[in-house]
Amino acid sequence: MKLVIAVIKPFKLDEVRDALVAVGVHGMTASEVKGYGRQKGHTEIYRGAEYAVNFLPKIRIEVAVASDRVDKVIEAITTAAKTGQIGDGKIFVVPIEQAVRIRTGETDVDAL
Amino acid sequence: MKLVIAVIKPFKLDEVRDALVAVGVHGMTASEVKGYGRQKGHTEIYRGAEYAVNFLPKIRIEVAVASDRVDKVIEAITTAAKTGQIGDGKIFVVPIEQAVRIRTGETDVDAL
Amino acid sequence: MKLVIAVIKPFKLDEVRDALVAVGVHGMTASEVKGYGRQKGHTEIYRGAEYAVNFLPKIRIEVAVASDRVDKVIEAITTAAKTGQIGDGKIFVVPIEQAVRIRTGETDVDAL
Amino acid sequence: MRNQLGETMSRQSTLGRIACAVAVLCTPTAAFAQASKIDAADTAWMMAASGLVLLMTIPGLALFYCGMVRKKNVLATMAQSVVCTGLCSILWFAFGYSLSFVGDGPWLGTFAHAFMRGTSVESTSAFAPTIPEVLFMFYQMTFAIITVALVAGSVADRMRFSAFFWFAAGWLVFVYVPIAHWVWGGGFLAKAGVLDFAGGTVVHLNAGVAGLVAAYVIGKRYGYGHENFSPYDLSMAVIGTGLLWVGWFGFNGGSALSAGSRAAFAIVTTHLAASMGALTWMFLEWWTRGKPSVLGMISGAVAGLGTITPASGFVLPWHGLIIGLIAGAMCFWACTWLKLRLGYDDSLDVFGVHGIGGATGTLLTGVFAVAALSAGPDAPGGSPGLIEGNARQALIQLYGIIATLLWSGVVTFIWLKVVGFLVPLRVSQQNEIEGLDLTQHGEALQ
Amino acid sequence: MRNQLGETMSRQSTLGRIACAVAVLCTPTAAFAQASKIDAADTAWMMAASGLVLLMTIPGLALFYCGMVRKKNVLATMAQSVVCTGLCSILWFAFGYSLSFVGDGPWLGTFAHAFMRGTSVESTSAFAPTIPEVLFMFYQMTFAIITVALVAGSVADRMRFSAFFWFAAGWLVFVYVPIAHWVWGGGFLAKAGVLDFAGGTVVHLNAGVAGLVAAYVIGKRYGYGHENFSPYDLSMAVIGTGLLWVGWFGFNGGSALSAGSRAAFAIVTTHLAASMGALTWMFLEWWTRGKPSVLGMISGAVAGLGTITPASGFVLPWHGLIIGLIAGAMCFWACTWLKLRLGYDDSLDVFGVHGIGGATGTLLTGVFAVAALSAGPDAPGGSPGLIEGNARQALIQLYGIIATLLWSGVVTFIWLKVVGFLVPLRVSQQNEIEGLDLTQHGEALQ
Amino acid sequence: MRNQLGETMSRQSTLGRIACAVAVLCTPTAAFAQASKIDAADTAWMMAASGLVLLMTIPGLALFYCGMVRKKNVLATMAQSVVCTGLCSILWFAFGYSLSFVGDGPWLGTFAHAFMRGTSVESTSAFAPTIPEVLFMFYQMTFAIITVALVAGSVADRMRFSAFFWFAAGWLVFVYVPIAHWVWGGGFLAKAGVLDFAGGTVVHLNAGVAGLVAAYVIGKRYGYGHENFSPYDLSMAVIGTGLLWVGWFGFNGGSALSAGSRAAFAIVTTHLAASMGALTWMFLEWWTRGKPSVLGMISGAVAGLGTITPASGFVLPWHGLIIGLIAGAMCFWACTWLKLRLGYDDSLDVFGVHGIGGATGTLLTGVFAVAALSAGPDAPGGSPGLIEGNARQALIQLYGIIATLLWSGVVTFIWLKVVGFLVPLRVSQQNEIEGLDLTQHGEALQ
Ligand SMILES: Nc1ncnc2c1ncn2[C@@H]1O[C@H](COP(=O)(O)OP(=O)(O)O)[C@@H](O)[C@H]1O
Ligand SMILES: Nc1ncnc2c1ncn2[C@@H]1O[C@H](COP(=O)(O)OP(=O)(O)O)[C@@H](O)[C@H]1O
Ligand SMILES: Nc1ncnc2c1ncn2[C@@H]1O[C@H](COP(=O)(O)OP(=O)(O)O)[C@@H](O)[C@H]1O
Repeated sequence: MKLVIAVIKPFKLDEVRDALVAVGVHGMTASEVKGYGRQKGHTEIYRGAEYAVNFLPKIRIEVAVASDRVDKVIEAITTAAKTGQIGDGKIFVVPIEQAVRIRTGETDVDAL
Repeated sequence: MKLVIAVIKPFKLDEVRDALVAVGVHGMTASEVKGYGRQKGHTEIYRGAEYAVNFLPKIRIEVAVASDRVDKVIEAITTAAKTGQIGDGKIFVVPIEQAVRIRTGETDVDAL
Repeated sequence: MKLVIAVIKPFKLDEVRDALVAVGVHGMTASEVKGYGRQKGHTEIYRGAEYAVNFLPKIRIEVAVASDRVDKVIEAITTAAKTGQIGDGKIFVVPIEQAVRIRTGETDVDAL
Repeated sequence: MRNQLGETMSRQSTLGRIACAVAVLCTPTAAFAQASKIDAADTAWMMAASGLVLLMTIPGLALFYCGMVRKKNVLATMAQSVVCTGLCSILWFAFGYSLSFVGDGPWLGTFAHAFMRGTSVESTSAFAPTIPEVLFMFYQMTFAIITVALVAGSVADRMRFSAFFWFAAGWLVFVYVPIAHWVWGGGFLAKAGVLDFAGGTVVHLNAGVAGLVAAYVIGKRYGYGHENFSPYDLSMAVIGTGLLWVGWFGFNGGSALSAGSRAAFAIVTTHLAASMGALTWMFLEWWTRGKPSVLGMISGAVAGLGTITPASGFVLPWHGLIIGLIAGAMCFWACTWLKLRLGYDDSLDVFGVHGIGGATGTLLTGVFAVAALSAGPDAPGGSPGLIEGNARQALIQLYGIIATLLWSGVVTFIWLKVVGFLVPLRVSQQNEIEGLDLTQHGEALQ
Repeated sequence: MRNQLGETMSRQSTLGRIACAVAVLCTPTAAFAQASKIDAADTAWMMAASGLVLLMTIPGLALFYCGMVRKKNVLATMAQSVVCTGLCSILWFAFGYSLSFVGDGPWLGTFAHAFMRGTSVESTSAFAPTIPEVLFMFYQMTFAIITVALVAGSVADRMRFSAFFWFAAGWLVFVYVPIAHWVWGGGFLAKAGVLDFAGGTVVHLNAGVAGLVAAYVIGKRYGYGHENFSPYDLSMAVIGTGLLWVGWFGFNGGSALSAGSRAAFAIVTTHLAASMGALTWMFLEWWTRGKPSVLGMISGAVAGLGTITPASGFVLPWHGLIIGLIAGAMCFWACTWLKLRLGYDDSLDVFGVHGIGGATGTLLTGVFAVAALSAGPDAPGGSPGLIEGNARQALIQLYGIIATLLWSGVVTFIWLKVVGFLVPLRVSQQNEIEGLDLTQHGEALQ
Repeated sequence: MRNQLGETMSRQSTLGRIACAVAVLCTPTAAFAQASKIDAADTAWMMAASGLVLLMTIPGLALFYCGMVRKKNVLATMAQSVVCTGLCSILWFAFGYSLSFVGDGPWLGTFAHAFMRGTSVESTSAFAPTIPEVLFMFYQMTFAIITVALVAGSVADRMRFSAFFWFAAGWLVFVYVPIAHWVWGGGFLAKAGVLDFAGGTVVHLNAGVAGLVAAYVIGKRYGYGHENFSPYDLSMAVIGTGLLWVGWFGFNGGSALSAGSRAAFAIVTTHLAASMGALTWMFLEWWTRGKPSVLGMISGAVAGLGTITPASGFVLPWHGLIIGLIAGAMCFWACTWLKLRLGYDDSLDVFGVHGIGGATGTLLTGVFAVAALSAGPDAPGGSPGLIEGNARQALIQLYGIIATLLWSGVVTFIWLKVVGFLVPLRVSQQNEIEGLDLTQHGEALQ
């Protein structure tokens, strides 16, 4: 099993979720994060003070999937989250050694 | 060492923490996340508009533990976080290759 | 490639970012988390009720880097985030098997 | 002529009666042309005062309360204040006012002015001879609204909205209206000489006792005692306090029902009590808990405001300082010690602040009352208190407190049982955990 | 003497004219010493009322509106109310007031009192003979401000700030000013006998229609229909509603322009309509959607307030209940059914609440008007409505509605096109996604 | 008789004295029965005005300020406004009022009316002959409160609460009270002819200078200059501005101390200055920074309000536009350029907005003053300004500015040193990083 971690633009969340559901992934965990990268931020001005904001709002999605479905998932996310502009985000794949569904105690792929 | 990632129902956080402390885990990192899965969400109505909300509030806990204590930790979390109803959440275990305590520079298990 | 996960004190974020940029890391993802550990929390009093708050605000940083640069990155974070007081935080290193830049589809190190 | 009308109408439907209101109202064709004993200055002040008192409930109390609950219940808490405003206004206009302030039976008034029938643009009430009766009715309406809204604080976080709706309607009619008549409408407590300038018994003690009973009947919140219930956003509570504080000038100052020295004195006395209450609570907390909290300061201010209410028009400004001091101490003790001992879960301390404060203030009115302030053409002697040698007044006040306490406690209990029989008073534990905003109203703060 | 002045000045620059204002003002050296027909009580009430109406816009409407948008647009929404206040105040003082209320041409007033020139501390307006004219000008100013600010709600979340600025300026001058003159300034609708006590046509219908047109011209928000647009923080909308509600007492009660029974009646009637509107919307939503939302309650309250506005000084308190009921039902229907059918994206339902409410209320004024309330020395007969047998009044009201609807609709459309020609009305899609706070104002909520 | 009393009491304890207040108060048994020169309309207006001014501090200023700090300091910032209200009210009632407004020494008043002793329900002050003296005392109290609360803005985010408490108490007594007496209480500046209608010197310049000194003494916030200090929630600051704006009508309009044309003129002039100030700052920011921020608009509005304050009752409405323009420009320059040059860290720009604004306005009062507005039975000539040919007035104003600046600056500095000797003025760096809410008050926003 793998944990697919994707950082995307916030307004793309719904599309990505739909894309994942479309490829048979029925669970995911999302969180609001701030991203720093090539995409340049903006400056905010408050009276005399100017602040450069380089951390931009992003959404981080975590999806646990069976190893053989990783590519399908990556592709789904990529197509759904892509705008072609800087800041679209990244996908990282990390190995999962164990998975458990708390409610039933089921493990591994059954847990998803 | 392993990183145990658990997604649980928000109101279970305190119980889970106590359970972890009980099995000798004295550190953890928690964050507010939104979860999508079998558990069905709700609809919110604002005048003419109805929105189906499928991402439900969850808490994500990260616990780094020595490999040999993973099972104890998983069990502790499972028992504490379980309500038996859909949406109790998941536990994923990911390998940690290195760990460092910033304050002291201690590494690996000593860092926890 | 590795995913370096660091939990630091919130007011250290800017310094850590600068340190990372200094060692040539040009991207990272940060999120607000609550940390439980040795660092003791505080009590809040609301009329008759007293609540002990043990989860303290921290910032969690995720940095994906090429394997050979992990040590440089760890060192950069450690020096920047260190105050010497309890609660400075931790660094965990997790393996990344795949990385993709959504915008271009570039993979692995090119994706960073 | 009003009597005639009464007879001719007794055989008609309510709507018919309403129609008559028009009739009556129209008889003086060019109403505004006629000379009128209505005073423009008093009317100007009472319109402003009425606005101020409504401001106390929406948004004042709504903010004060919702700032102290958890995020998931913020909107539901506000909903209680909003629905009280809508519901109580209609019931008060329909018959609440008439039953409270029209007719001088010892227990209850009459339906004579239901829907303001039988009144014209010229009409005034004997209780406020220099302003239009409709304005007096409205001013009193704002008191009825906030009293019911106050009670809501004790059952916040767990009461079912539908149950609260029914509770509010009946409580206004069966608890508030009678007590308002007893004390202010010429009922037996008024005749007994109970002094309550702006609502120590009718409003605060009444709401506090009802809150206590409701807290017991509905039970503790899930997780009470071990879970962390810290307020979502106290800054809202502070804003609410500011609006309550300023609004209270309309509440106590307006109770003079005219724009003169007595209103001014009441406002100043009220303000000083609030100030002293805030500092007292702050210092007590600082001293006993090590830190002066903002919640403590505003709780003390509200304690001072509630406590001075019955006294505001009978005592001198500097008495406000003393009463504010006592208020801060008593309510601090009630919320931080008594509450824990008795072990009830009055979510927002309606009893600890308003119940204790209302009773204390009503009693102290009998102690500090200065005859000169209440002296007037119709009562040349005025109402002296214990310090001026009239010990009896203190006992009379006690009498008023006990009567209010009993009626409010017993009838609130009965009515809650009745409502609970029709619809569960409390939401399911599942819903309580999810939060009332989502489960009761289908909306939430983002 | 004012005429003389008029002549002597006609050949001078505006600034010169302003200077003259001083001259005129100074002629009576010891102004305040002289006897004056200005009534202190009426002045006291109208100053308070003016404050209350401004409170409706800042912070009332700013809160009501910003509580319903998404987090990224909260400040931008508030900015619209703030800039309207600054901008419209200056334009109104400069010439808006004079064009609306000075000179009795059928279509428009004159520049006679531009910058209040030709007025002294003694001056009063024929429309408000017992208060200083400058105060009447100011009171009317607060109406102009809120009307323009109301329109902003329909284009929230997407209109470019610079475009809104120009839109607001022109809309005030070309749409609001003429209609205000027609209905209140002695224009053709006034002469035709249209009854509009506090702004059913001038304020609410006018803003509602303009909002509808603007929504069509500017188009739907990006993501409308499929994306989740849930409000960021409805508690702000509730606070705003409380301030609007109380402020409305100044809006409708102040429209009596004096501190007497009529003001008091207007306030009570207004309050009852709001209460009934809130409960009506709440029950309809409860019944049709299963849950009574707080947003529903406050929407109903505002619907009731907007709808009773034109009637408040002409009908009886209990009529307020009926009108509030109709208001709640009509606006609920407009916002939850009509809107979806017509498929326009009026972000904050300016049309559904104020447009529909204003029209409904204006019509009902012609139905329920009670002559006795409007009877006075100068109009002994008063203004009866359909129920009192004067069916014609209903038609006259309809006439007023149609005239307002046409002018507001057409001129708003034209002016939007003109502005759109100078600067894009809408922000780029990129900016719309990022949010207006950051892209238009360079700041954001943390 | 008051003198007699004075003598007989000079040998008694304060409490004894207080007791006497009652005595004195009670002599006229049926107080309200007697004829009184107190005017109901003026009283109605001044009660409303007092409420409006208190509303400016709680919640107005509390919101305006807390909306500009970081999340961790929101409650602590509000706490400063709340504690100022409680503390200053008591001190003002105890002796502050008497020292400021009773007795006409050049430097300070007397203790004659400490705790309002020696006054009755009939009493009026020579400064406000048509309202109860207790109301005049209260109205002035609300000015004292907000002035002290204003100063807090400059040391927000770092001053220790206990230190602030002591600072506030002493500052009120040693700085505010004397200056209030000099300018308003018949002191040497009043005798010199300084014109300050509602507080250009006493309130704004005074608070601004004290804020500047405090900012220097306490030092910059940790991280100032490189860390991101963006405001947590500017929407709160906008709400606060709305309440300040409306409340200012009570502040400036109420300073006429009666309900007539002068109050109305002051309100309109004030409103126009605020409007123009808001637009001016907005355009300057738009032009120099590329975006018009909401913070800029509200800063400009407050700048306009503070600057017009001393002039509001002496100049014409259209002067308000000019003064508002100058105010917006001056304060924008002070906050965005001067501040950076001088390099002090005045957290919320108390000096940049109120200090600069107060001085500018006081000076401009001497320029634009129109004699006709201040002319009255006792001063038939009125007070002309430079434009009306009285250049001397401008110099007198300058004199008032310098006197205020010196006393406020020097005494504030000394008093801060004294307080700093008793308790550290500043929290530990550790606590500053954690936030004042938690470390000073033991509570926090969730
Ligand atoms: N090395 C990295 N480690 C972790 N997250 C990263 C890294 N680089 C970029 N990110 C995340 O991806 C987001 C987008 O990256 P950015 O360089 O701005 O644009 P792009 O994805 O087009 O290359 C960033 O905001 C950040 O959240
Ligand atoms: N494949 C997945 N990857 C990551 N997180 C998941 C996955 N499936 C479920 N989750 C998380 O677990 C939570 C609970 O899952 P759900 O299917 O709703 O109930 P249950 O845990 O009883 O199966 C979800 O809200 C989501 O946060
Ligand atoms: N075992 C762990 N797993 C995950 N996170 C941890 C663990 N232990 C500590 N942390 C994180 O590190 C933070 C600092 O740890 P703490 O023990 O308080 O101080 P120190 O870092 O000096 O040892 C904690 O607040 C928590 O967020």
